[in-house]
Amino acid sequence: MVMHAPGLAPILSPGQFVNVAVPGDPSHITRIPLSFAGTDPKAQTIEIVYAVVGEGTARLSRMGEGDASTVLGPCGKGWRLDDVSGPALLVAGGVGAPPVLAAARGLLARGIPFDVVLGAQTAGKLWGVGLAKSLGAGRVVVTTDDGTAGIKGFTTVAVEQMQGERDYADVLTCGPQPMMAGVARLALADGSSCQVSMERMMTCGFGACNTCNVAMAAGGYKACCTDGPVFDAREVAW
Amino acid sequence: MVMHAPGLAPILSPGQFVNVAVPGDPSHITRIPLSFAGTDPKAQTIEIVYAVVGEGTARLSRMGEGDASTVLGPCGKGWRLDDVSGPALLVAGGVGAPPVLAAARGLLARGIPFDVVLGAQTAGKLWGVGLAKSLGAGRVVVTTDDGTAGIKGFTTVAVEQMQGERDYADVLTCGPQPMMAGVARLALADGSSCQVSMERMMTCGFGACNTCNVAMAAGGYKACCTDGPVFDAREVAW
Amino acid sequence: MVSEPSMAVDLGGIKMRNPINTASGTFGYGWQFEGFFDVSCLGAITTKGCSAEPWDGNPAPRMAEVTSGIMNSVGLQNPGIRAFVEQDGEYLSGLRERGCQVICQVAGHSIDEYVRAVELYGELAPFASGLELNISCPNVSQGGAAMGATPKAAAEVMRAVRGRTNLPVVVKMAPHDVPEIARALEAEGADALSLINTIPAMAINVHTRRSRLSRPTAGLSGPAVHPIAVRMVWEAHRVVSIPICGIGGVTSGEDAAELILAGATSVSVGTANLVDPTSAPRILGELEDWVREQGATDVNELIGAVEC
Amino acid sequence: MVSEPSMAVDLGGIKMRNPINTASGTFGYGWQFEGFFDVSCLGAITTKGCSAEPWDGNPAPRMAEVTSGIMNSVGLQNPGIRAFVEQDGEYLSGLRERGCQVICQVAGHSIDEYVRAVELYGELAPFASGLELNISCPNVSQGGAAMGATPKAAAEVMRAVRGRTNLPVVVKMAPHDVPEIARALEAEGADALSLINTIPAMAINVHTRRSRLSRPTAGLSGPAVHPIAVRMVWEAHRVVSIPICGIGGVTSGEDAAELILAGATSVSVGTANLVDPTSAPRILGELEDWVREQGATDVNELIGAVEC
Ligand SMILES: Cc1cc2nc3c(=O)[nH]c(=O)nc-3n(C[C@H](O)[C@H](O)[C@H](O)COP(=O)(O)OP(=O)(O)OC[C@H]3O[C@@H](n4cnc5c(N)ncnc54)[C@H](O)[C@@H]3O)c2cc1C
Ligand SMILES: Cc1cc2nc3c(=O)[nH]c(=O)nc-3n(C[C@H](O)[C@H](O)[C@H](O)COP(=O)(O)OP(=O)(O)OC[C@H]3O[C@@H](n4cnc5c(N)ncnc54)[C@H](O)[C@@H]3O)c2cc1C
Ligand SMILES: Cc1cc2nc3c(=O)[nH]c(=O)nc-3n(C[C@H](O)[C@H](O)[C@H](O)COP(=O)(O)O)c2cc1C
Ligand SMILES: Cc1cc2nc3c(=O)[nH]c(=O)nc-3n(C[C@H](O)[C@H](O)[C@H](O)COP(=O)(O)O)c2cc1C
Ligand code: FES
Ligand code: FES
Repeated sequence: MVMHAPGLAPILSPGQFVNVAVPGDPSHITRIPLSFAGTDPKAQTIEIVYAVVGEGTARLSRMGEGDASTVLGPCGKGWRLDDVSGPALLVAGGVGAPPVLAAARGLLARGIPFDVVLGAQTAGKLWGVGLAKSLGAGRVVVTTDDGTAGIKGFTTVAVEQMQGERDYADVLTCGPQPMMAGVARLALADGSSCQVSMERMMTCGFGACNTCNVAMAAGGYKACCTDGPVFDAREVAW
Repeated sequence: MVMHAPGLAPILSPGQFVNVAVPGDPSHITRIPLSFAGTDPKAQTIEIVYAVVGEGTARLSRMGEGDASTVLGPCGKGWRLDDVSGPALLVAGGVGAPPVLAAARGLLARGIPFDVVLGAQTAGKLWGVGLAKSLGAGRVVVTTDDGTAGIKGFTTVAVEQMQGERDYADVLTCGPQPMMAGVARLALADGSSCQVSMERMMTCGFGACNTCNVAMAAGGYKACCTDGPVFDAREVAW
Repeated sequence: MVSEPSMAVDLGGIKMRNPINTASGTFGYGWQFEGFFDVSCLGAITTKGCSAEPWDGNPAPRMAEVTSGIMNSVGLQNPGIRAFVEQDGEYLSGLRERGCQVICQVAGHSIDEYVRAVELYGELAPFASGLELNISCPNVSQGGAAMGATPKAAAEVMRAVRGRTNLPVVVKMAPHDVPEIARALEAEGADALSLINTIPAMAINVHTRRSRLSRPTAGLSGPAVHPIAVRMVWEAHRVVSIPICGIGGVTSGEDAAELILAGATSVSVGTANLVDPTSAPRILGELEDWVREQGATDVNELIGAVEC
Repeated sequence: MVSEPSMAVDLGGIKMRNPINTASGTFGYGWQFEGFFDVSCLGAITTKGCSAEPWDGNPAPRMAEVTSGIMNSVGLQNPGIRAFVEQDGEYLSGLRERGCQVICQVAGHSIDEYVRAVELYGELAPFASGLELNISCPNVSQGGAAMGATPKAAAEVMRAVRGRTNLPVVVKMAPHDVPEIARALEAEGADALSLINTIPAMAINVHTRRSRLSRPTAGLSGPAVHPIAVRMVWEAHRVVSIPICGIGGVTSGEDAAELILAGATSVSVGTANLVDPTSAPRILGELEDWVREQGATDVNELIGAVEC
């Protein structure tokens, strides 16, 4: 989905997100937090890739060209790409792909080499393989839970293999929490830095409600929407 | 508004109504009861005339050609036209015009002579003058509260005048309750029979919930949706 | 292929072929829905509350729409049990023969009236599979509080009627103090509980500064109350061992499933019947699909099966 | 031309330039909204509940969406009053100078904790125009019942803090037993009441059979609760003479007007802030339009002005 969002597109940085009101059903009052895969500051557009998982995303999928809504953003703190020295390993599961590929764009701009792992349940749900290649990824490795494309198994299988073949200074990952926990464990064990982009149920998206809490390793919680969504993997209580 | 309702159009009789679900806002769950001005059994369509008074009718007004919904009907008991000997006086206020003109159609078919009074707040809200004439009304008299068309004042002013000029065996009326109360008083004083089509907040429209009660002169209540909407004016506790 | 799951449940002695029931006051006396679907496919229907003598109910308007719900103040208008049985007895006897249970609701203003009504049903209504004691209508009393507003008052009504009938007695509860009142009713021999009745609420026309209904307050029902109903069924289920009929804002099989997981043995469809008269059979179908999806062979496995 | 109506109200000694306040927990500590509008246009803001010591709150997930509302189980996560004042004191002092009142919410698990919190605010928070005592959070206690669940318990908390502060004390009430608890609080010297807090509710994921939140029950808020809130404000207004801050599902000026007609002196915007951060000033504008439309010269003429 491409969204025209004047003013917003130029200031979004990779890993940030937007909070989108989807019209059509006033009995659903909350917005939908969505990452973006890329922005086009000239056309003032934002490219969003999403999976239909419930009522809100289903409504989103029924929106057509020209339909308007409101969007809050930029939300959150994105990838800390200035801390990435490379080579970097980017690992995405499912709808974690858009923010991971937004990071790839940023690394490309900085001239930092990177490889990409893209995982999905099944081949039909894969997204971004071509884009990852075109953004200059050294390798693009695919995994599917059911083996319909690439390696059969979770992304962690691919990560372990690739760690054997190349030394990654940094790992950036976004996907289901159990996957990220696994990737983070492998990354930290390998001595890499690790940034994770967390997902939480969110109400406001701008730090006013405390409903998007991420448990910290040091105790207590931080807000996914303003302190994150990107955290240092060592901060998080997995 | 013209609604395509196969099966329903041929069996609706004048004074009955339909209960229409208006899509687009699931936070509004009830249907909207609407009378009809006429049906076209061949085209299987129903002609509805309505005023935008709240959220539901506003949504209805935004529906376009080809939009679909569900409708319950036929609801209620219509005019008892077989009890009308004529000449009849038909008195409509505001959106009471459609069912009154549906009655006119029925009288035309039966060859019973009738006159029509059409009242509205203001000229712009008048509806059905041409139709009433084309349905063979002897006289069509218009009243507006603000005098922008026809007689300035309520329909009762016109009714009193007309009663002086012609003997009406029957009066049929639909409109705001205070207006109908006035018309009924005049009709009964004049020795006419009087049928009134009542409006109530309705939930089901088919006799299951008891929310559409009309107080009876003899005590107790009847259901507007199944015992009515047309009642004998003498039955009703005004 | 999995075999069809068993859907039969036992609501305190009322043996239902499936868990779907209808909420009193939202299903007329049953026959109003025969034109829309075969009512006998339901596990039970609960008829509109009737009292020993006829009641007029409240003046119009009795309904106002609010966000994701409606408010009503019907006030238990009913023709009295005698007229009810005369008008609808034949239909209801037939319905019972067709395999659908008939639960007759008992209304009253005083203990005496409840007792008389229960006795009249016993005398005149052989088609009744059970009685539902409505001690929670928010729209009838003078002061605003229903007959069963406290554990003590609720227990008194139950105690008074218990000896007067051998039929299963379900008690319809108000949406407050659920654990305390549930315990009191179980102790007095209630066979089952049904909850929730509508939630007292208020809607004001801000232009005229008057209530949008003929009384200052009225009962809220519909999707808006569903999460509150689920909580209350869960609260009741934790403290009593008699079965519960879950009621409140059910418009889909998933809504019904939530109530069952929270502890309901049966589930009544209410306001949804009025908005779409084919709701109940649709919800039944969706509920069956869910039971199958859960891999259960019997819906009873799922009652109260929420993991907390 | 009519002159502008006066919108100023007095909430138990808290002099607000207009009736619009924000509901605790839905407005952060205020500055989060400065990017969206000039917060000082509001009559007051109420800050997130803080306790003497920091609290972690509940695990994730803390929010689930339900029909026309949300459920939350934040559990009063807060950094403690000391850290709160350090972080936000300067902003809030400035806000107060800009003419917007600052109501600081007091959280506690025990009477002792409430007393300590009230004293800490007195010591550290000169910017506070008043305190709001939250005795009704459904998400903190072990057993499920809040500190102020009965008239007796509510009165005890109020009595304990009354001597410890000269600031106006507003007490935030739970959505049950409103008349009894309201009377008890007035008797113990509460300067104002605010109601309602969220309504305990339950949402179950029927596929996993687990609560959709990290706790079995959580608090319902949003448009779904509005008609219940209006009723409760009306109930409270009939039995006490201290002012009331009406809260619950306010998303439009008409919603606010309903609460005022039912008896509220001020109105807090809650969940609506989270969904559309510019809700509060929009609602204020719509409310002013309504006051004008009603031909009132002072919004105070409309408080409790519903005709029943
Ligand atoms: C910072 C952030 C960025 C995101 N970026 C994307 C993206 O780029 N593309 C994309 O497809 N999705 C993304 N998501 C997830 C997306 O917000 C949810 O899928 C969406 O809100 C679901 O709404 P729904 O109404 O369709 O589903 P619902 O009916 O609300 O829920 C369906 C299921 O999804 C779960 N769910 C819903 N929302 C969330 C959430 N926020 N976190 C975790 N689980 C949830 C529910 O628990 C439920 O099991 C992101 C979430 C966050 C927090
Ligand atoms: C048998 C019957 C036939 C009708 N025929 C027509 C018709 O042919 N054309 C037409 O324009 N209207 C007709 N109406 C009225 C129409 O149903 C209402 O105007 C409509 O339901 C308003 O819905 P809403 O959501 O737009 O307004 P809401 O926002 O629900 O209400 C706006 C205002 O209208 C009042 N109102 C709403 N519904 C009713 C009702 N059923 N009875 C009385 N007052 C009501 C409300 O109290 C409120 O003041 C008929 C009503 C009945 C009962
Ligand atoms: C129009 C209407 C009439 C009702 N009449 C009764 C009644 O007579 N007796 C009763 O116990 N409950 C009555 N109720 C309450 C319902 O039985 C049910 O408890 C409540 O509406 C909640 O369920 P729902 O949200 O599915 O409607 C009535 C509800 C409505 C909407
Ligand atoms: C996310 C969230 C957090 C809340 N936190 C608090 C709180 O800390 N203290 C409190 O008294 N109420 C809290 N509430 C309740 C609100 O202040 C308000 O009473 C309730 O939400 C009803 O109003 P609404 O429907 O406008 O949201 C919270 C509500 C929400 C939605
Ligand atoms: S979503 Fe409101 S604080 Fe993060
Ligand atoms: S609207 Fe339900 S009985 Fe008339």
